[in-house]
Amino acid sequence: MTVETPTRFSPLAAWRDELAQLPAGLRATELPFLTQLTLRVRPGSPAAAAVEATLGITLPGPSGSEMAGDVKALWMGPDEWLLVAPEGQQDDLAGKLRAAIGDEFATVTDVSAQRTTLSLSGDLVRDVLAQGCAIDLDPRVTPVGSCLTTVLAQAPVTLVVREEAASAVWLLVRSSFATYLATWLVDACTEYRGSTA
Amino acid sequence: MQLIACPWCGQREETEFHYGGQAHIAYPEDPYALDDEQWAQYVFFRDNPKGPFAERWVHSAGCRRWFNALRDTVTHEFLAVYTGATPPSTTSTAPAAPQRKGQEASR
Amino acid sequence: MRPIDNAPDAHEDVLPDHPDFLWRNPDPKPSYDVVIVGGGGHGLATAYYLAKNHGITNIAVLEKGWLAGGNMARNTTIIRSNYLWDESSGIYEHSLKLWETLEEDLDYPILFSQRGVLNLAHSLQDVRDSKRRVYANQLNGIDAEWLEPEEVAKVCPIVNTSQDVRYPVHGATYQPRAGIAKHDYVAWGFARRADEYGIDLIQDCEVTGLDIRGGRIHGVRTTRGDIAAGKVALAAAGHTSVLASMAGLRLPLQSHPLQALVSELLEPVHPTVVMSNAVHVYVSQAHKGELVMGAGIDSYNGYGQRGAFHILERQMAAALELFPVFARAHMLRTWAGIVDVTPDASPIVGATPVEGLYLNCGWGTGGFKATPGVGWCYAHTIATGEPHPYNAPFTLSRFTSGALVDEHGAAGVAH
Amino acid sequence: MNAPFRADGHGHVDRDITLSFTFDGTAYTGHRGDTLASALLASGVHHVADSIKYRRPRGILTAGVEEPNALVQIEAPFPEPMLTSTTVELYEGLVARGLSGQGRLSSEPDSARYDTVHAHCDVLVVGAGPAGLAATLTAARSGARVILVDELPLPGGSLLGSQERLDGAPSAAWVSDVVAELDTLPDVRVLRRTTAFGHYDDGLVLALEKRTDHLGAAAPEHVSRQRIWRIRAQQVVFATGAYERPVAFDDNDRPGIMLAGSARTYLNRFGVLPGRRAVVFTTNDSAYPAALELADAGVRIAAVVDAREEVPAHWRAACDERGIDVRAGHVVTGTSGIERVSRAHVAAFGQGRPGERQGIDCDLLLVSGGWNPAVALFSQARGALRYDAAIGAFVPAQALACVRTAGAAGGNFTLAGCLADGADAAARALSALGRTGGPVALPATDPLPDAAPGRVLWRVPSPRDGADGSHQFVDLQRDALVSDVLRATGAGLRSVEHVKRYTTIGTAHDQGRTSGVMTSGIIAEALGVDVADMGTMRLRPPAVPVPFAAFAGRNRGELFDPVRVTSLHPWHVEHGALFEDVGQWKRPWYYPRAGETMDEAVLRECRAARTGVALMDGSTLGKINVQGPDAGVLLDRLYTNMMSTLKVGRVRYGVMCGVDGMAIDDGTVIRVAEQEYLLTTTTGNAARILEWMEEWLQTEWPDLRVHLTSVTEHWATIPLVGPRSRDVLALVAPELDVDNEAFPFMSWRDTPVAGIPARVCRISFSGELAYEVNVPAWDAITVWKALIAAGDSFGITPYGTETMHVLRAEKAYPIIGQDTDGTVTPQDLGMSWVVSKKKPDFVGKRSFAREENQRGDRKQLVGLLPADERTLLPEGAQIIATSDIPAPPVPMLGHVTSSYRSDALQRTFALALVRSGTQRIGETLYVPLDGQTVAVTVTEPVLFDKEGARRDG
Repeated sequence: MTVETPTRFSPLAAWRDELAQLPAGLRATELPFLTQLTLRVRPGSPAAAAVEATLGITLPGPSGSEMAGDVKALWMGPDEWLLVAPEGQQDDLAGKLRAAIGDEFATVTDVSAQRTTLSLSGDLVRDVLAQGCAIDLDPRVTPVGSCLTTVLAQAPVTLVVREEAASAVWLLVRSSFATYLATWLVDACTEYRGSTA
Repeated sequence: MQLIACPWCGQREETEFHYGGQAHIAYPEDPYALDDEQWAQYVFFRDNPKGPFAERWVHSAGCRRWFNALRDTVTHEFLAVYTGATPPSTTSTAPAAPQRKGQEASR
Repeated sequence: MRPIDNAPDAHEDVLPDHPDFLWRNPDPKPSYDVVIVGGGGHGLATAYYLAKNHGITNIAVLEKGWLAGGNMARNTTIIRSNYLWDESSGIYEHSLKLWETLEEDLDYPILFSQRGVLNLAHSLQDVRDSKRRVYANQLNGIDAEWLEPEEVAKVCPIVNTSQDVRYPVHGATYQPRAGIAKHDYVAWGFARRADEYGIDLIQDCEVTGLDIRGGRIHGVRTTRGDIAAGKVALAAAGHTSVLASMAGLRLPLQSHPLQALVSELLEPVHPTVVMSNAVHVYVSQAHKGELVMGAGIDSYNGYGQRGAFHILERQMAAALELFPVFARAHMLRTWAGIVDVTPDASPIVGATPVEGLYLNCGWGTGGFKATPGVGWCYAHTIATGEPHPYNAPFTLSRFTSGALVDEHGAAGVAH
Repeated sequence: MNAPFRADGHGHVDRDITLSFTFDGTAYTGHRGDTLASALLASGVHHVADSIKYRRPRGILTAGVEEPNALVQIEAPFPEPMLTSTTVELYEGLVARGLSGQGRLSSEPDSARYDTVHAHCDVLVVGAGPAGLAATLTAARSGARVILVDELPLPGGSLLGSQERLDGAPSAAWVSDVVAELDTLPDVRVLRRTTAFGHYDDGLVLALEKRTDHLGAAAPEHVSRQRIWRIRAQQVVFATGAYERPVAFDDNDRPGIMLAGSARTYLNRFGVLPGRRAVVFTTNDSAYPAALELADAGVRIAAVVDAREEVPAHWRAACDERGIDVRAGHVVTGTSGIERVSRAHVAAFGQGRPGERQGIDCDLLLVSGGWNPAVALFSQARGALRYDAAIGAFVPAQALACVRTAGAAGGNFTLAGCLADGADAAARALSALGRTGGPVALPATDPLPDAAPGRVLWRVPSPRDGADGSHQFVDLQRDALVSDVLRATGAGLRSVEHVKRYTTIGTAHDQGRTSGVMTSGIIAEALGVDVADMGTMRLRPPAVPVPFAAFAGRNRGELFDPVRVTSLHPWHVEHGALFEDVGQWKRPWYYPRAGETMDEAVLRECRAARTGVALMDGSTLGKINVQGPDAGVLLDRLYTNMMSTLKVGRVRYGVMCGVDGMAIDDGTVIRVAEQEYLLTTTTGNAARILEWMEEWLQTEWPDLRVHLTSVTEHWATIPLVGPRSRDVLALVAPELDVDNEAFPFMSWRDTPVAGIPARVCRISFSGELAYEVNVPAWDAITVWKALIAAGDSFGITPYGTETMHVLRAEKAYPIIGQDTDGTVTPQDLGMSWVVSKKKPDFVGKRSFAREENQRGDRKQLVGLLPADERTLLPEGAQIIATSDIPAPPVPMLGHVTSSYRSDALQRTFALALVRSGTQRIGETLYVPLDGQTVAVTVTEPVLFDKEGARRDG
């Protein structure tokens, strides 16, 4: 019998072409297979310090993110962060962190396949998001680096503002909602197509 | 639709939250020391005041944290949002929520 | 040009006139045998049946605002009895039987229209629960049927029974004898009759306290003075908790806003009543032609008689999934009532620990349809001091014993 | 047909663009910028429809949303019921008809798009009239984020309808300067054709933008037809203007009777003369400019009839100049006319009784009874109103912290006053935000003498003997008369809301804008009370009618509710699965082969699972990672059985109860490590159970050191079921020792499956030898295909939820929510074994001790075997004790919760909740169906492999 060589399928793989054909002003691409770990640790605790030392970053405060390095940290809650790293690092990273945490009370959970990441950029991003997201994306209210776990249309998402005035954002969406969100996004763009989609 | 000041995430729309009913209803120290009527009080009976009400909310679509609020059930106005065991004095109308950068209080 | 002294042509969009006289506006007397707190449908019906069935007429009905201005004026007037449990179907079917003769009894055109009610099923579990209710209803002597999607389309052709929609209609329970009535006409019919019996209907009279001494009620304090009473019966729906607390009673009740809305007058398109718990729609087309719709319940406690906007948005989206033809109908007015909800979505009707103080509350979304039935049974309870068999199961003590009557499935709106 | 009533040199319509439309079957033309009403009036059409009750001809009373009369049904390009012709912007090809009563819905689906957009601002200004523009400019110049919404296509509001000048020039110049400046400011958004209709909590204002209606059939399909703006404003200024109020007199409903200010609007905004010969009936100054401007435009003003004893000298002088007859202390008592007013009856109005009446011929009767501030939105915002006896109207009592009115909406009726008030309101809004706006230079207005007080007059007593207002209309839309109001008060009604319901006044689309306050006044007169004590009708949202479709927005069809799918979904679709909706999930229900019925397909899938090997997609199961030193303690408190004693590497089944002791969920718990568990929930309860656990953890036991993390969608779950499952697994998991001793029942192993790191659990929801393969979701398709390839020679068969249900039912494994209904305890399910006797407490335990839980005759889960083994009992069927059905109410013993055809048993069977079920085993009970009863034997719930021999293969 034959076993196929492993080939992964990301939640939005089937949408690659359609997402590539959005109107000018909106570019959307899936960043599949990123390493994603949920880190739960009390801020300011020895464990938190150990984690920060290991990652070489300061864990961001409420509604913030640390996007500079290879390992990015998204604030998810008062003692919760989502660590995002390039594909395939979940075991190494989790191992390093657990070692650093030692016997302290802090936990690391691999959730890499729980969400996929959609990168949006262009002048239309803010307008399109305004069709389904109640968050005020004015840069004076939601500056670059903001990380908001909220609702877009009817899908739970984590929204990371990458560039000024939300001209570039990350949308982290649960895998089972990805198709719905893509459908919604494409439909939201009808407005800007200049002709019947 | 109300804006609710999550103590952690700041003002968000009501639809991001789930309602938890009356706050400060502790699980009985020893349920078996209670007779059925006292137990029923814990299980089923809640205050239902017209006016300020200490209640619980959870920011389900956000940080998933439970918190308490003092809310006027007539005006729907949130008089206070807090995480402690007792509400601040009802005169305080400032949400305990840290506002995000640049965010202005809405009342 | 037609002289307007002539009778108008018969149009379904014109309602029958109200009578030339409805009720006196008496000042409160110092004392009554029975004081009913709450001049809504339940309070007025209770007063009427106390007089009619039990000969008790020295009664005051106290209303803090205007008669029937609370949930009676704010509900969607759906009348049915196809509830799941014996206890519920008992009192609701009793009520439905009374509805069937109420117009003659009250000699008032209450426009009771037995156009049938459909409860749609949108999932396999909906189907199981619905059929369970139908089989139980049939054995309880209630006219209930299960309809397959194509039969649903026959009863209500505008329902979208296509199977390739987000939540297809898998079928529906149908109660042909169910229907709607005109709520103001019902309330005023009871009020006029009560007034004819000499019962005092006292408006702008808010109860501010209960006079309880030695474990017994002696009267009420009101914004129009103290009133002595042999018995006091609460019929205040969403405000019951507030009143009960005056007696030191804590009840298993939470008050929530429940919204409803109407469209403009439309040519007849909707021949029946359609309810869908799964997608939170219930809609009928009233006598003048307006669509009357109920929305979902707001999750939080509220006395503001105001609901949230997102509830209406969701409501309209769901309505258009079921009734695509409604797309360009217009929402004319929305409003909210305050429904008092119990943990098992069933009412509490009966005595309280305070002698002479009676309780009728917790009807949630079921209050209007129960109006004559609960009025009848509550009057019996007040007059005899013993519960009527139909309200006997709905005690306060069931929450202690655990003998709940869980009607969440059939209550009409998932709470 | 040309337009005989167009006035040259007036109006803002574009006369270079002529639009053809059809009304009541007749073709007309109008211009871009017309409303349907103005185009009809330009063509001399006044009679728009007949009234709802008395079928009297009705015309056009107003020029805006307050119109009670001139309703139309749009027929083309797409049917829309009941619009006011005064707000329908004219477009090429419009087909409409006058509407009496009921509108018509199209039976065709509406293909137009609708959408919703969120917006945020510091200051929202509603209304682009003088007050609104002054407010917007003031707020905008401070650098604040400002949104201005206005219902008209052109800015200017009331300025469009008057000839008042600003800085000595036509006001249009100032308006366009302001708008030009606003357009240059990045933080200002101006929304035209946008009507605010709702004010909800915390500054949420809803507004409807009509984006393409004015384009008719030319509307581009890709642009939403209408859009709801959800505007979240820190501060709101309602510069919503005022509605003119008529006066009731006999036959006050004829076509050609119009509010004075509206006639002025038709002249100045649309360049339309509403008539040739007019009588003006007023109680206040505001009708004089209307009379004068119309006179100057060529309308013969036969008389100005002023109810006041004194007419201000300057107005009288201006009328004298034009030869207009002014009759002070007079009123209009009635009218004559057939299809349109032809004569006004005028009489002196001395002691509140009309004297001898005199007829004045006219084709237009203009009426002004004063002005009602437009306070609907302010009062929605819970702003209090007070009655102002001087103007006979309800005005805002005082501003709210975040909401204020400006201009006529606040009872300020002069142009200069509106401008100043608008600027002031904005300044107050800014200071409430801690901002300071520089003073804005306001334009100079024409010098006007102080307005003389108006006379508050609700109705003119009928001169007819014994008349009772039976010809005096209050609510024209509802055909409600003064006599109806008097009948209501005579019937004992004292509250405006009662009178409203008795007469139906104010219940139409216009919510009584022109009739509400008049009604309060007439009631107050009748009862001899003060209007202030009477109050007025509650104005409810939406302030203007809004199409259902606009609320629904884009949440239609496939976007109505999210469709959640697993990573294996494309494979299921490819292989012909039919799907079951479970919550928002799409789950494969069964996989019919060509020509197979559902029964055949399910029996085949069951057979494969019991005799060979089968697999399903179990990925929708909720999965929660529980980590921390106190993980075991938390689970012990939430599950009915003991979890802390579970060994690492092992799996245990568990049930959770609510505090009331009723089962709420079940699933398996595996111990991953000393301080880590992974539990599963039912598909529908995943979110609920996580929230439930967090609630206890966060609010009750915050001291416990535990973290909960949802991993539902991280893991794909593939149950591999059947006697040959071990063989298949062995092929794809070469490193795993699949031997029964090495890998026993209720244990788990981490091992590569098809080269993918996987977690394999040996658990069974079917009673068969079975495994559950868990891999990261994105690897699922690889593993799934590998399993199918490996199982090919064993006839491996994919199965859906229906087969899963049959298999588990044969083993009496309950489905929470199907075999339970929130009233069932674990003991009722025959699962006392899962309820710990050792643990001192767990959630729900105390409730087991309640009276109702102690009764011997609780309903318990049992099996049912129909006497005829081909009879399939309907799920939900009730169970009774007797073979004949007694008269209702029939005592019911319970109901069928699950019922299937079993391939393994070669017969039908069911599970049921039956009163005293366990004591009835062996008894024959009856299930009534269609008037007959079906005999059934009560059995132990487990019907297949009672001794559990098959699970080890």
